[in-house]
Amino acid sequence: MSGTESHGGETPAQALATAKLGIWTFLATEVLLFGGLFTCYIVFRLKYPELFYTEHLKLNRPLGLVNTVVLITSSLTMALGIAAMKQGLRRRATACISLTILLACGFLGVKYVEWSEDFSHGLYPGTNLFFSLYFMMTGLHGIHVVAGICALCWVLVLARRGRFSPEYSTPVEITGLYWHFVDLVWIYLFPLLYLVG
Amino acid sequence: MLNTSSTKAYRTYILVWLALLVLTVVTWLVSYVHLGMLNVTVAMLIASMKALLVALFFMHLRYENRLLWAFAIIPLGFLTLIIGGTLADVLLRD
Amino acid sequence: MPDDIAPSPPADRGYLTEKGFLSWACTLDHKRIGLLYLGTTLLFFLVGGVFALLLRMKLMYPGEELFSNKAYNVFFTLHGIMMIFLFIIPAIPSALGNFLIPLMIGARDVAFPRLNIFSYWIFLAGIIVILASLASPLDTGWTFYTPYSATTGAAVTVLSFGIFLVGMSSILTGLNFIVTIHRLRAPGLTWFRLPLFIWSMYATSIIQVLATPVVGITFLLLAAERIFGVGFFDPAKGGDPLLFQHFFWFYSHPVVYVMILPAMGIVSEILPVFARKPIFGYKGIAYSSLAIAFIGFLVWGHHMFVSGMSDVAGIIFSFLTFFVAVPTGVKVFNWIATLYRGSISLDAPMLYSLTFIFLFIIGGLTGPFLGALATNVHLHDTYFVVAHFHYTMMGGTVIGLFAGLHYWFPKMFGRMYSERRALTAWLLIFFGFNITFFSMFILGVQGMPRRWAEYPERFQPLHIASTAGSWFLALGTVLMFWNLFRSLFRGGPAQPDPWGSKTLEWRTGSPPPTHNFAEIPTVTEWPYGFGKKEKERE
Amino acid sequence: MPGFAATNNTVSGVAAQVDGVFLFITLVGLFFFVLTQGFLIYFALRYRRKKREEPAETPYITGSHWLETLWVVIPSLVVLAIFIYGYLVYRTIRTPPADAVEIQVTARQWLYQFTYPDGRTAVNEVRVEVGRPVKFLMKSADVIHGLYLPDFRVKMDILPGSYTYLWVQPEQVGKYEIYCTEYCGTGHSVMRAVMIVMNHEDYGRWVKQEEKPETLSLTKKGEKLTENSGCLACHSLDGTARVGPTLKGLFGKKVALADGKSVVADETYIRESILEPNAKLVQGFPPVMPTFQGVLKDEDITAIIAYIKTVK
Ligand code: HEA
Ligand code: HEA
Ligand code: HEC
Ligand code: CUA
Ligand SMILES: [Cu+2]
Repeated sequence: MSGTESHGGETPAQALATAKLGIWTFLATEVLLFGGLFTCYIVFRLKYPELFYTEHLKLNRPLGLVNTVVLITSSLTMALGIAAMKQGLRRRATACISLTILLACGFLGVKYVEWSEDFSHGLYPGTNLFFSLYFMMTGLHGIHVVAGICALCWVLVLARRGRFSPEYSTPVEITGLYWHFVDLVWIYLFPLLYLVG
Repeated sequence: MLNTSSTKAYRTYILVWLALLVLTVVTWLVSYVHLGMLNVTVAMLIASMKALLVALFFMHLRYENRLLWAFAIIPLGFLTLIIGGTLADVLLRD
Repeated sequence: MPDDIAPSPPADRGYLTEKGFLSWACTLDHKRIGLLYLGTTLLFFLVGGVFALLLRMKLMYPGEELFSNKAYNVFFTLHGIMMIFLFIIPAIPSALGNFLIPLMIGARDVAFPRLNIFSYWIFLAGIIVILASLASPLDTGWTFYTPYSATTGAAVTVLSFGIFLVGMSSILTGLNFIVTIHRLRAPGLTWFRLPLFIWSMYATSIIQVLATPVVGITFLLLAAERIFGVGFFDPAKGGDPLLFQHFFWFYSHPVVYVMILPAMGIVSEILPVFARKPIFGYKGIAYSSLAIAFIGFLVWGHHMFVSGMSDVAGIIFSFLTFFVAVPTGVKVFNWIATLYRGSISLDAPMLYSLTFIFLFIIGGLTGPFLGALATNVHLHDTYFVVAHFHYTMMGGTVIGLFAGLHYWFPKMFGRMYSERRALTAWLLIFFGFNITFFSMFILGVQGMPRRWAEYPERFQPLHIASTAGSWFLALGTVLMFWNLFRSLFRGGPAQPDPWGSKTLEWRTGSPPPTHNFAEIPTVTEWPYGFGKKEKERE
Repeated sequence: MPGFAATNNTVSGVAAQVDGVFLFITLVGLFFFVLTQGFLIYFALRYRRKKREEPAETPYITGSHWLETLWVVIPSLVVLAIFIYGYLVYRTIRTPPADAVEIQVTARQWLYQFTYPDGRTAVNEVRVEVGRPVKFLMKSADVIHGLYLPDFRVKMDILPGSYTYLWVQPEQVGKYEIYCTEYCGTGHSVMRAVMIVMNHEDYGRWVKQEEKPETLSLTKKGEKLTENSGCLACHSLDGTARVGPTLKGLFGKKVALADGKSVVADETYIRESILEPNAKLVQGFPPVMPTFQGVLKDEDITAIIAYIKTVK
């Protein structure tokens, strides 16, 4: 994640390629980290289809939808931010990144509402396998969102200090790739948990 | 990589975003139609289309070299390995 | 002592010049980070070794002598955890890998130096958390099978977070190496001019990056099981205890190749140098590393043949298991062919390398006994397995590590060690090792189960033999470390290239300067160009 | 096992077959062992150079395609053969004959309870008839255990929540050990049982005797039950503390409990200790004793108590 330091007398373009290789390798590890949970999901869903069906109806679908839209939009603002940074439009870029952070916080806010609702209905991790999976999956994803927010804030600070230019915006791009990945995971979690159970 | 004609880049991003929104709504609507096992298939197909859009455009995979493609695809292969191996046991246990 | 060389320190201390705590704790220099890992992991080898000696002491008696069964269970758990997670997984990759990869590929450092020291800190943090779990000692075995690990009173939850951290460190190190090898090779250093150690480290890193996250999530789920009762592994809640085993072995089988591949890399470096011959079948050895890494991902179920897994899965896993033997065989045969018509000097690094091949073949050839379904049913969870994995891990990896330590010691510290003492230590280790662990094969075939604190009296004679062997082994190990340790301060100066090697790390000072090379070398040929072509010889 | 084992393989057909596979792999292994180690040691000595001697001139050999192909192809075929042989025997191991007697096994920390088809139960001891195939249908009441019959070369894990099975067809009268081979906690290594293989007449006599009311004296019966129910895995009769406190001199003694109180060990207390072990915990011992509710009948416990009274 923070592997943005490069060296060895490379050109900025080479350094960017190195950093990109680093982040994609990191994302590969993330795929397998979530992979464990997806495997659990598939195993138990095949074993207990009815349980998954009845339990998934207890989730708040509209909020899930809202959150999906929020996260997709944050991916858009991130992509726009990077494009702006590459053009040297610093104001626009920082605005986009701030917006991304805002949307990410919004996502967490909605999650907070959802989880409190679940708790108040007596639904906890451990209530049954579906809800265990639900909490573990959204929880792990949530941790990634928090990590993403931290990385974005760091990038924002650097951007404000004028550290980036059209030639050098490696940290922004790296954080962007991570952020899109977080979005990608949600793209699967949303239908799996909310829609088809 | 994205070059100087970046108004075009902005346009691409926004189009992708719109497509993602549309797909989200579609998958949402389809989930109310009862198709049995097909529901999962459709939902996963749509999710994978969305994922592809994000990876190709937002994550620039479209503009990257073969090495990066390999780095993106190989982990998915290993993901199928762990799922497949586990299912070979779980589904066939007597 | 005639062998002792007068204590005259090397003139140029290279990267070791700077002194002080911070110059180590916050260093970005891959060589220093490598040494930090080396010190830490060797410490845990010794601590784990002391636990091993305690295990062996207790096993001299069939009853509940010396200490309680509960204590025995704690000791073998700690022995396993320390040896696996704190010693052998990080030992060669993180320690020697860090030190050598940039030097061998002609780079000034790894791709992400900050990430590198950061992953060492995470490793330390993980160690501290793991040690904290000793407050309520673990008695689960290093495999942590549920439901026992989910219900025991020991501090499994704390430990889970510790393992998670150690795993993260391993992931980040692997990531760093992959990117380094892809991006920072010196000009002219094409893939097929790479030293074979680099190939093996590349394959190792792939495993670390793709398998370790799974053990991360497994231990998180185990912790969640204990904290929230999520029930994935708990049959009372509809979960499946075998799911834990699948996840655990999806990591822990490939990880045995994280242990052995780097050791194989070391041996592939040493053999040509000391036989003065080009390595035989370079491409075969290079590709077989990748093949082992890949096939290694397909066979995890061979640890679960009698676990209640489906028969079909058992058959598939057994079938695939055998095909690891093929690329491994390619390596073994190629090494032996390298010796043919060589001019072999049996210095310590070479002696340990040959010992590696000797012992690893025994360990490896006992793999098919375990991989074949019928015999596995009999041998599973007996001392046959214990013997198998000590032959591969201690006889293989650790001996390979010793070979590497003797080979690169002059490069690391700019000093030589006493050759004579190294050979005495080798003698003790070799015989001690075989007495200790060969007895275990026989015990296993006779049905002695592992993880048993007490046992039927008929097994006692072989256990006594094994225990006696372990003392020679310990003596040899201590002597070997003592030899290297005292040479840190009293060894004579080493030349930049004392063995006449051709890889890039020998083309700079011993010890190397902070940025490795005064000028980045340009590579024009592979590093194993020993010997003369037929037509040149005329 | 071939050569150096303390056990023989005529106890069952499966054991002989497993040993066949073992022998086959041993021969293959030995071949490759001698081949590789032989060349390794031969080359190392033959081409050795003396210390500090200048290296002799060596040929520049970098590989040989046909040799390398050879040692890819031959091992591949060999391992395929090992796999197939191992698989064929495994199929026998996993396929119980249809007429096998089904004996239920419940494993718990740290004992096995066997239930015969007619409902009789026994702890840590199972009796079978020679020549009759037996299928153990196993489940665990707590963590994972194993059931291993080394003489018969078979083992299987015992899982909580689902059944696993194992079958044997003993061909020789005798006493055979059963070991727990999946680590299950403190008492793992004392979790052992015996399988007693009897000939037809003895078996019939034993079944009859079990059905008839006990002719032994109460304390004798108690002694037998204490031995057979697994008590001695955790309790000694000679005063040493093992997993649990000793039974020597227990009766009438004042026992210090974990909650600071104390109690006199009378009939009520001992009965309670057996049926609800965690109701009153003895100081200094972990709460690991399993309940014998449903395992031991009321009169069994009476007999055990009578026996404990005599252990002084
Ligand atoms: C460095 C570590 C290491 C290595 C390299 C290996 C290598 C192999 N291992 Fe081992 N293994 C362990 C460490 C290792 N193992 C550990 C730690 C455990 C126990 C874990 C626990 O339960 O605590 C274990 C357990 C284990 C089991 C499970 C046993 C059980 O619990 O029931 C099995 C079963 O298949 C197995 C098989 C193999 C095989 C087939 C290989 C192969 O890779 C070996 C290949 C090598 C050769 C075969 C020799 C050289 C080849 C030739 C000379 C060519 C000719 C050969 C033939 C034609 C056969 N191992
Ligand atoms: C890298 C891995 C590794 C290594 C090197 C070793 C090394 C040794 N191991 Fe172990 N072992 C395991 C990994 C390893 N082990 C694992 C994973 C298990 C399974 C655990 C489980 O079941 O969960 C196991 C289990 C295991 C058992 C089985 C326990 C059981 O099932 O009941 C035994 C029994 O003899 C044993 C013995 C030994 C011995 C004698 C050594 C010797 O080779 C050790 C040699 C080293 C020394 C003797 C150190 C010398 C140091 C000193 C004497 C101190 C000096 C001190 C200072 C200078 C400060 N090990
Ligand atoms: C798994 C081990 C285990 C087994 C098997 C076991 N016990 Fe115990 N037992 C214990 C432990 C530990 C204690 C002490 C803690 C407690 O009171 O529960 C104990 C306590 C007792 C006590 C109270 C002793 C005292 O000093 O006050 C009696 C009586 C007893 N057991 C009888 C039996 C009998 C009879 C059997 C067999 C039918 C048996 N136990 C089997 C572990 C075991
Ligand atoms: Cu029961 Cu081990
Ligand atoms: Cu394995």
